[in-house]
Amino acid sequence: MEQYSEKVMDHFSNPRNVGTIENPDGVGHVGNPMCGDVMELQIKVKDNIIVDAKFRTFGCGAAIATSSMATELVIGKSIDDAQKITNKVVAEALDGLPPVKMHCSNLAEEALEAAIKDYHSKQKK
Amino acid sequence: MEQYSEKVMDHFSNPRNVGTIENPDGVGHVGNPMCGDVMELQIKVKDNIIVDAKFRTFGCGAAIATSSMATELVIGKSIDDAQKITNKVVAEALDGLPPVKMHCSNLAEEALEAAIKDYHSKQKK
Amino acid sequence: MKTIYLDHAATTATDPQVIDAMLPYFHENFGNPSSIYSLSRSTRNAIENAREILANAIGANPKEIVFTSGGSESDNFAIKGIAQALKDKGNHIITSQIEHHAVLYTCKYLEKNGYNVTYLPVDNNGIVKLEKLEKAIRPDTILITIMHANNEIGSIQPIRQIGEIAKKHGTKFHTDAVQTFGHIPVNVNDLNVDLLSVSGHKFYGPKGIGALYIRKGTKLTPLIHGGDQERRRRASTENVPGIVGFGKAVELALGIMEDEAIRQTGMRDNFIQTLLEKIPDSQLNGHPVNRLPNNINISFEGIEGESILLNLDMYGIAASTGSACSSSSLEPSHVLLSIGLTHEFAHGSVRFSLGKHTSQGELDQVAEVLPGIIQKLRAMSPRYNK
Amino acid sequence: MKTIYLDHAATTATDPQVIDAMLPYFHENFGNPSSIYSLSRSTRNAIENAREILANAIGANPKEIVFTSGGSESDNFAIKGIAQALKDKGNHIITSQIEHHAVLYTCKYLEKNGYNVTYLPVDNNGIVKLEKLEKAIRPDTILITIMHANNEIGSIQPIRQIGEIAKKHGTKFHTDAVQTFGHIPVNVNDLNVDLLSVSGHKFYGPKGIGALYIRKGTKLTPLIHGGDQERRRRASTENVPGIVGFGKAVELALGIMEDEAIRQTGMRDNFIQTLLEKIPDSQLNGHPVNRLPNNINISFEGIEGESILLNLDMYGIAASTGSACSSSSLEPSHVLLSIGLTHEFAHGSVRFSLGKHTSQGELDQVAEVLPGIIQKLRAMSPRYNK
Ligand SMILES: Cc1ncc(COP(=O)(O)O)c(C=O)c1O
Ligand SMILES: Cc1ncc(COP(=O)(O)O)c(C=O)c1O
Repeated sequence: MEQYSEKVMDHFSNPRNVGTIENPDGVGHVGNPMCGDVMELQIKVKDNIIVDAKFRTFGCGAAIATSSMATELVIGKSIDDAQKITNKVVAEALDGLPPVKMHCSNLAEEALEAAIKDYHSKQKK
Repeated sequence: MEQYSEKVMDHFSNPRNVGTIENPDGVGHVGNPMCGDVMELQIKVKDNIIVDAKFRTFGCGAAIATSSMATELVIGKSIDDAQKITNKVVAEALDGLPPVKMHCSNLAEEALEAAIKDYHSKQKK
Repeated sequence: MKTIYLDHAATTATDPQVIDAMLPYFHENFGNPSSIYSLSRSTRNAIENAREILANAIGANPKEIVFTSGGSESDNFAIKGIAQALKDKGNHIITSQIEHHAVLYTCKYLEKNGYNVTYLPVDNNGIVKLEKLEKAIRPDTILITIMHANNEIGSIQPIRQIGEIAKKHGTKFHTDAVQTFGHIPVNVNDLNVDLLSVSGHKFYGPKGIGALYIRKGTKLTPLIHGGDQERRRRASTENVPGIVGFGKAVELALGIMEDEAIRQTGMRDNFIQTLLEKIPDSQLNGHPVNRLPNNINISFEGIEGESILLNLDMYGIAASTGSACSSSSLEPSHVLLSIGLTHEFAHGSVRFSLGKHTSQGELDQVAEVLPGIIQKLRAMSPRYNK
Repeated sequence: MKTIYLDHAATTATDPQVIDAMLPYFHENFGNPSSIYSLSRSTRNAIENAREILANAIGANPKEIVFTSGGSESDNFAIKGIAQALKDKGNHIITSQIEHHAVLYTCKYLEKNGYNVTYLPVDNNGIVKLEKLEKAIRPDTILITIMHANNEIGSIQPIRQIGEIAKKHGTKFHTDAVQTFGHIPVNVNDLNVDLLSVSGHKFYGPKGIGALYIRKGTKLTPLIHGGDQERRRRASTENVPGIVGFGKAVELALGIMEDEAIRQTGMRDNFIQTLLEKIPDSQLNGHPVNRLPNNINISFEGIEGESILLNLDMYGIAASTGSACSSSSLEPSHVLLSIGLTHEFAHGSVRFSLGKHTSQGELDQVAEVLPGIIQKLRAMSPRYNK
């Protein structure tokens, strides 16, 4: 396999924002243990701004690193801006991923999407 | 290819009885340039004893060595005894031949046979 | 930081004595073994000497040995070679679900080309069931290929008995002995095999060299056609240094095999016990007793193997998750699924494989750091909530 | 007695600089390149570095290079791989009568398995005729495989033009460049080839390592199935030292190629002229100008090649009759018969192939002793009566 970048290794070995949030405003739970990747993303939103985000991930180095990076990217962003964060954005923020691991960055995008969707649906109630 | 024995190399590099005999009593000419092996054996016979033998050979190391050895083996032998010299006898006298070269010893046996046959046919005249 | 290398099943460092044996055959004795001049005598003799060493080691005749470029080529050669040579006799092949990819994907390839393949299931310990095997044999079965020991979980198959069954039914029998040869006894007559694959770099020999044992009278179509080398069964200018190194490695391996098997088995069982005790929700994969002396394969609930490996690597510990060559694959190991593990558990497995330089101290260090790694990863896993 | 080695077309001694480059990859940097831990980074990088060196040398992309165990495997892989991958498109292959056995016997094997093969004749200089080639192409032609230069008589084929014809007809084109790469310029785009075989030991690299260039977009079925190595095109743990040595050898060969080609061509032509003048009833085989800089192939009427070689060997001179690997065969060279020699003349040929250490003084010594050897053998030949 190709090498992970230093940034990936940094986020893998010192993942940011691991854990859960009490009373989260949105939760995304995506992936599938069949494929070896499961990610749970919780967000706290205030005035349409994501003020906190926490994750838990079952997966490989790339899955954990993208999860960590995704939380860093969303914190402080408005919901609208957060929605613009694609898998490519996350991978680039990590200085790229080995080709066979690119699919892992989908996990973060999907989890984010799911968390925002959950947030919107909760707002409507 | 397997190695030639020392005896083969000795007979190859210092072949005995190379050449032709003036007025030979029997001549055997066998082989085929297609296969890369041609041998000519001439014998001189006195009182049913082969008193001289000379050869010329177009062929590989094994062909030349077996030719040389065959002449050594027949000189001094009676025609009857000479006829008992098979390809196996020649090969053994050379301490064996590599398997892929065993066919070369046939050449000597065939040439000897042909020379004796020629001798007999000349006697009948 | 000194590496603690626990991935000997993936590859081993070439022994310095092996390198020394090879060195004269690169530059001084470089003659093409097929050539006729005296310069080539030493290379020719060196090859035949190595062939004899291997033949003696496995109870074969030197003429029954063909050198190849490694275990994968040997496996491909054996299976495709029989398939092609016996295609008029039948087109059915029996193998197991837990073979190395060199066997499995060769069988899949043959399936696409008109052959039928039965992939025998294995029990929870990774052992082929003999009754199932015998039932699978058909009149058109031309080959049974079952590995001697599995590279991931270390389970050792009842090869001798499988060979007896094969013999009874007149079917050719191949075994992939890449993981066993040099580590536990391998004798082609005791094992009743017609074909047997080995690979040099698994027992401190060089990479890129292997061999296939082909029992006398076994018709086999070459995989590599061309020149007359290897009695016309494998063309190509011989890798003389590789072959010489292979021979030396066999010699060295046999010299220490018995002692090492005992030593490693002791360390192995001790290490397994320690880990299972220290780390909750973990389990041993593979047969508890009939397993390679150097193989430890453990699954940890709720976390994924690669992330364990990366963490171990930060401590200078080299291990693997299943077969090294599939580490770029996303699928969990087919071997672990075949012994009944869930996908999740299969994803969370780590293999430690010991070697002749592995010390108890190294294993103690691993046992020291591993629980913390598992705990850290479980803390960030949504699949582990205990 | 110092050997005068004039059989560089059979094999070359591994350059000491190549050995030095390889050495760290046996024991220190031994990690399996497929593994994930840091230990394997250096081996992985070393392989990719070698791949890049070769790619740059032939004008390819590194992704288009697959390392193999030698020229024979590359040829088998290319030809069987295309035959298998394109079997739904057609089953006709075009080659020449003077290919190396690695190509020829692979084609014969395919003929037994439902493929049709056209073996193009060559002219008296050993050159394929382009019109005949173009006429032989059929709608079901899936592959043309013509060697770059012949290993016995050194004739260089018009590969660029053949490639143009292949392109025009949408047919894949493979060339065996085992004898040319490292000796004369080889660029896959200039040559218009889709596949190209090379072998390390022909240019002072190690034995047992080669490569196949596979143009992007060329579908090719693997010859060795198994692990994910070489982008899934060639399974087996990589022969890391071999690959590193290959890369180093490419580097060294390119550095001296131009100068050596000029130097050897000069010595070659001079040597040919001397021998033909000194020895009556002798003739040069192969193209007088479009030939490998290092190849001299001469037939001597009335005598047989092996007996010449054995005599030369007594003087410490190493040469060959045609291809080294067929020296255990009884048939005269198929190449020499194809260029119109009689069986007898074909049996009486000797090949001298020069190398980077060959000196004019060595050739002078050969020119000194050879006439006597020829004379001695002719004196005992019943086929030479002049
Ligand atoms: C033209 C040609 N092709 C293929 C080969 C085979 O190469 P190898 O012996 O490395 O397999 C050789 C040399 O033996 C050769 O000269
Ligand atoms: C059981 C088994 N078979 C075959 C192979 C392939 O051997 P190689 O990598 O030498 O081709 C391996 C190791 O990779 C193996 O463990």
